[in-house]
Amino acid sequence: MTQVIKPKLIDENGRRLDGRGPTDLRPMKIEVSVLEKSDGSAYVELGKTKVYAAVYGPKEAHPKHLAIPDRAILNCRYHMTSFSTDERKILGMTRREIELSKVIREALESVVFLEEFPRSAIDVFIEVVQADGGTRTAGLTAASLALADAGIPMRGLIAAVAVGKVDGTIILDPSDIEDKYGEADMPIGIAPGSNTIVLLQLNGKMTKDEFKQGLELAQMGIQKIYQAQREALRRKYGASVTEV
Amino acid sequence: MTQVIKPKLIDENGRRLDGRGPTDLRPMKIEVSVLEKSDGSAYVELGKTKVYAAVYGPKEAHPKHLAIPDRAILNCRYHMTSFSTDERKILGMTRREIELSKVIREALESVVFLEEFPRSAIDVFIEVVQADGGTRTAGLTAASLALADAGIPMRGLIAAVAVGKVDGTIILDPSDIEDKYGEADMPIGIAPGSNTIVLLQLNGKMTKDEFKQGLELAQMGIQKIYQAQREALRRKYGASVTEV
Amino acid sequence: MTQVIKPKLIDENGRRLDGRGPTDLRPMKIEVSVLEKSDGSAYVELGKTKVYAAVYGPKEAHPKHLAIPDRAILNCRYHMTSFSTDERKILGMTRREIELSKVIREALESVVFLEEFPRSAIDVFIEVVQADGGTRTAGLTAASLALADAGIPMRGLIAAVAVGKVDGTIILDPSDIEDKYGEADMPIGIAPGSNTIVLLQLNGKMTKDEFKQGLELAQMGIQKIYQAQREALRRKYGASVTEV
Amino acid sequence: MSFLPLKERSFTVKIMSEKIYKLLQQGKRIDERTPYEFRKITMQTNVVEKANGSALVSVGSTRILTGIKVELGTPYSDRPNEGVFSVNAELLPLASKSFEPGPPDERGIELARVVDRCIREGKAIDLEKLCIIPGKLVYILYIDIYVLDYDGNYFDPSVISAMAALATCTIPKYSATGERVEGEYMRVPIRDVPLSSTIGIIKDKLLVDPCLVEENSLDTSIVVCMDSASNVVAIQKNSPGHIPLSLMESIINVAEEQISRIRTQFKEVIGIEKEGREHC
Amino acid sequence: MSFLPLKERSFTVKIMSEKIYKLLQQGKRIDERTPYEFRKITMQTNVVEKANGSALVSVGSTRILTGIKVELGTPYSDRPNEGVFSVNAELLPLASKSFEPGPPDERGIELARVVDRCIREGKAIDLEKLCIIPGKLVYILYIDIYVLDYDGNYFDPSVISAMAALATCTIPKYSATGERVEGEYMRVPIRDVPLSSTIGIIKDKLLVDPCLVEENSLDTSIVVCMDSASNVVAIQKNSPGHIPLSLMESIINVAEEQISRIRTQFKEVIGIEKEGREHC
Amino acid sequence: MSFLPLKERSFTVKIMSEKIYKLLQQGKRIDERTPYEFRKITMQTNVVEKANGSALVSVGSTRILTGIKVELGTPYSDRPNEGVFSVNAELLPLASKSFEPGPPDERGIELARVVDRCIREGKAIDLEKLCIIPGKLVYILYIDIYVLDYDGNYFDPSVISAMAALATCTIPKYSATGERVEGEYMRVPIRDVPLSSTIGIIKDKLLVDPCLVEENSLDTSIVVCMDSASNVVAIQKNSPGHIPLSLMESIINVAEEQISRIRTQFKEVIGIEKEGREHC
Repeated sequence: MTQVIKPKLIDENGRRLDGRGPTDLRPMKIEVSVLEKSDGSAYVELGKTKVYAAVYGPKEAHPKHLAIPDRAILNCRYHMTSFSTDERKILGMTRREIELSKVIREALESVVFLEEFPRSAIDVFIEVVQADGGTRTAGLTAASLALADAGIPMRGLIAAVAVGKVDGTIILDPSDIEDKYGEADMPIGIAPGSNTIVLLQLNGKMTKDEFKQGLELAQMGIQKIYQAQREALRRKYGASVTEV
Repeated sequence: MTQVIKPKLIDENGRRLDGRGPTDLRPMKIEVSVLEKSDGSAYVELGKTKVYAAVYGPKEAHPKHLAIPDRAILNCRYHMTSFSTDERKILGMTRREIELSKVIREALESVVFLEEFPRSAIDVFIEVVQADGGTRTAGLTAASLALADAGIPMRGLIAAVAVGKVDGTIILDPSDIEDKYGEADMPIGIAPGSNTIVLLQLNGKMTKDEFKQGLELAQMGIQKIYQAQREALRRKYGASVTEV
Repeated sequence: MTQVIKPKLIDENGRRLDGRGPTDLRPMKIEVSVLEKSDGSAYVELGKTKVYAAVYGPKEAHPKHLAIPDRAILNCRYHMTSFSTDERKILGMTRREIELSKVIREALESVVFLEEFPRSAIDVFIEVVQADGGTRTAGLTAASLALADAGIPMRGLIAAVAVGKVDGTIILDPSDIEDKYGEADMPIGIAPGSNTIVLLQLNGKMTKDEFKQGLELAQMGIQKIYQAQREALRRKYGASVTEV
Repeated sequence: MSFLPLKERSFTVKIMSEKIYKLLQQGKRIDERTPYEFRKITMQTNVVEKANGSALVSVGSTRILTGIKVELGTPYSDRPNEGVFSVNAELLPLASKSFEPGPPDERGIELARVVDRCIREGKAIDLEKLCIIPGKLVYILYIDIYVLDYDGNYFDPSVISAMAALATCTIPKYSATGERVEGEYMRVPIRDVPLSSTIGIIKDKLLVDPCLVEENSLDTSIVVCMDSASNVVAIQKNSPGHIPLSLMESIINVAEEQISRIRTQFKEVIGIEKEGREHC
Repeated sequence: MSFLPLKERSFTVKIMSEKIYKLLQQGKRIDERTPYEFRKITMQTNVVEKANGSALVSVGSTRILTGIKVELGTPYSDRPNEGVFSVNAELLPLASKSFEPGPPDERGIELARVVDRCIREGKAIDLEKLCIIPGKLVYILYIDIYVLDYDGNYFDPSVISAMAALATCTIPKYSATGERVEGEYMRVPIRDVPLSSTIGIIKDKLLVDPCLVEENSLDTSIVVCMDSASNVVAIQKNSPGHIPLSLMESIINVAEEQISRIRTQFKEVIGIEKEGREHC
Repeated sequence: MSFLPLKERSFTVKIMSEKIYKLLQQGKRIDERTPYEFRKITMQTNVVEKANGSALVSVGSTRILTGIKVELGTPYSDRPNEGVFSVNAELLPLASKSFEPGPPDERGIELARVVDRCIREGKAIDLEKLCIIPGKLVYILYIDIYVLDYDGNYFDPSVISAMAALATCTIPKYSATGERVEGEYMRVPIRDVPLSSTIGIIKDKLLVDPCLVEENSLDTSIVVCMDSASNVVAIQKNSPGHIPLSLMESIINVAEEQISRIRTQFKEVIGIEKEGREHC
């Protein structure tokens, strides 16, 4: 039973614990069509954060009384494996997973043309294999790719990333330890095509100026992720996807 | 870990801990139409016991396979807030709340003209905000008013109260402490219009004579509650409700 | 906290703890039509193992979206009373009970003419009143009789028994203590009419030869149980059932 | 949320109700009984050897199995000198097409809680004798009731089977220092045998021990529990409908008479030892 | 699995959305308010005597009851010197036909977690003062929020009622050795009063405190929580739809202004004692 | 309640079954394999750094991820000198349209329990070496299996991945007095590598490692687990249907041959250290 000492998160040279500068993303790996049996799927790795997403549908809503006459329902489950975190996660859905499933689903609803599939259902499943910060944003990034991979019509992709505040500095893409000991964590999902926010949460303390600065830094990171998403689609589908 | 000592519940002057005589009700406050969004609602306060009831319906039964061809189903939930009791109540429905939901629902079914609404559902929700004895009877009293407030046709109101036996005396409207340390608690719901019992439970030991005496005392208390119910309806709806 | 010492399960005369030889069944009692309200029922006792089975159906599948157009669904619940085991069993279904419900259901599906009852459901309920080894096989034996008692058309009865390996010897019909301290337990369900296996599990270590030997011993035991099943039906229904 | 059970008071039910009422007016029942006559009651004890106590009780075709498992544990903090018991009831789906698999629904919970109150308020068990070390170690009795076959009236046979299982329950003996007295056992200290009688009501007529067809056609029904001194120890109006206030006195008297008869049979069959049992 | 709520963006909703937008262009609302005007807020405290703290807060017809129960327990192992609090929220089925009985769904969970973050990140409570014996014994505050009547915007009144219940919460005093100081009570040590403002968005227009009809017709909405120094301490975009990046600065400014007004009323009505409260 | 899965043995399934049978008669399969030929097996270990052990195993397109978390706890009272392990399996809804979100259904529970029996009865782990202080402190291994992509036969790759994760699992070292030996780690003491082979049956023909199309068209199937000495350590007939008694000997022999081949690959890829591993 000892009070945990907060480590120094940014050194005298402005380097973070893993060597990154404040505005650096972690190494990224993005792939689509990684799971054979789903209608669409994607894998996103950001440092040690590893996330799968799979999409099933559009299909008949089931049970039928859940169907909506003039559009599809979109279901979303954000889930973590029991061994994805430092402490073993309990089996079953935690309150945190239920909340994140909601905000991710609402972000996806913002871009999917649900009205094209009345009385249907589209299921999105996100599985966090390893959690080292930024799992909801990696999950949202992967889910939007999985929807594209499933051929579901969308206004555009969503790219997402978190920004944080650690040791007084606004940083891009905080890792788990930066999130834990930092002053703020702000996950942001953006539809780059329309320059609009589709997911936004903040947990921590920021001045209004820091908030503004964080929002700008996120946009920068999101542009890079968006490029990587498009490249992943291009690797799979060729040049035809540039307009997504 | 100490054995709790039973307090003296009736003093040498025949007064109870809160100053009441054996046949006194606690101060009562009854109001209807207290919640805006429900179809009907009521609030009942009996001393520190505070209870809301709300009614939704008649409406389509959902899911449909629960519908009954020749009448409405009546659903009822008696629920307590976590802070309504001395010890914090666990979240979710306890076995006690499930049992009381059943007996209250059955009492209400006795007076509602369910056959007028085939294939429909009527939902009754009772929320105990503070529990100081007599919550099921206050809840039933409130629920019958909420049904009337929702304009649902009934054979008549239900008024309910508990009687108890403490220190050998039959008393009206026991408080929590009288229930806890007393010898018996008997909640009774009566449809005053037809002079019939619609709810009856007994928990404790009474001779046959005491039981008879208790039943008579309950009827006296119920007449007073019934008058207060009618006044509450009159305050809201004017003289037209006298025939309820 | 003491390490439990394994008792000697077979003595120098080849006798088991309860006096049986390795290839002996325990005393058996089999009855049909033992529960009045079900469509078919049976009771099987094998030593201290006591099991009821009841069948409801064929009836409309409920809820309807579970119905299958071209055959009946068969539901099965294997359940134990809380006091059936040495340690009190928790209320509700354990993982073990869920698994056994599945393998028993699959065995029954193998012999019931499900396609004769499209869109219907047949419910099989097995209740273990006392568990002293061999409850799943006794339950399957009883369930197949309850189906016959309910007049549900089948390719034939199922008779089931376990074999075990204790102190290096292959034995028939292990009791609880033989199962607990033995080297292997192998429950087997056979449709004697077609000489096929419909249930087979093994838990423990056997050489290939021992496995073969166990399978043969099981067949011998199953013939006896099958005769007892036919007699039970004959006692109830007379000679007409010999062709089951 | 308490849902209305899917019992439809359809046209046929009303006809049956009318028929039962007419028979009652002539002092008859649909199954040849008189209004105040129970179906045949049988009681078997020690039917499950792995339980500390058990009883299989039938009232007509309704059959109830109760088993008791005894464990050691700590007492409630406000009752440091008393053992603990807990009652659970399951309406097994084997017993009726109206019982669903799954955790107890409101009917199972009601049954368990009424039996619990009957035992508790009827002072059936001398709980202080189930205390080993005050505040630290007591016996915990898990009384689990299973409805095996259901042809109406599961309350009365459940109370009987719970009491029969208790009266024949054997528990390992522990010394006042909390050590097992090897090889010694004791009985559950029974102080009284509270019992119940379920009364059905159609209009102004009463009947006891309704069978399933009757149960579905009653106006309403009520369970009355009494101890051996004919004190009322628990009551539960257990179905929708009205009871005219004018009938209550008859209801109590009819219940008293029935319970007294059942108690006589209970004494004969279960053969309670006198020691430590004051009333029965 | 997070299911889409059954809110159908039907034709009529689109017409209402258009209507609200046109009114906003004229600086008006459907209920006579201006875009940046809350409905009437009322705050009552100590409404449930059996709770250590309680508050009933209404914003228009939306009514929230929060109660706090205080228990003793052990601290988290990585925070041995701090008391613990936990927030739960239930959208009672009394409050709206869109709320179902049962355990909290995703909306209730979201509400509880956003209020929790607002209190936690807004440093509302001096948790170290809720430690009795480091590593061993601390106060645990159960903050339970019930939505009693729901006419839109349950976030802002929930935050107010949680803070009002906290600010008036009374807890039994314990000495540093863990013994009850008989008869003495203390207040929950409040450090700040973080508050929230929910902003609705239609196209390029904002409105605050949406009523239910507005809530169902918005493009999207966002909850902004700030402490008394106007730091942003929690944000939750809480419904589907897009927020143009260009609107974010206005959103923060509008929220700041609203929260400042609510704080003024909070100070007047709740009357927080100054001692140990630095910002409010 | 065990519900029949909604697999309809429709007309098209019967046609496919006939087709597969005809191919088997010619020694062929629908995916170009021979009857006794597994799909390509790949094994990757240490894929999740936050787990103590992990393995991603694919058999064709079927992909299984197993992770192991090690905690400290108390042993079972009847096994005071042994560490503890527990197996859980989830059929993730990502993996197949036939898998639902929610707690494991009967298929997930069956998978977990069969893998558990295979490890336990195959004496895969030297549990006594996972005891730190007898009766007091032992290692607890949570072996959690996730089906990521499901193209038939989840049993065999699950067993492989559980064994691969175990064989590469690293656990913090504790002294016999229960203190952490700072910076030191040990391997899970593997005694044997039990493996499984799932055999499909159509009429009188067998096939191994059914893909999904085959699985849906089989008469029935059976999982056979063997240790390195070719003892049968677990069997599970895992679907409805009949196995002619006359086929059982072939089934065991085919399983033995398959398992032996998988074991060879397991040794090559996972590279088990010899120390403390007697059979593999």
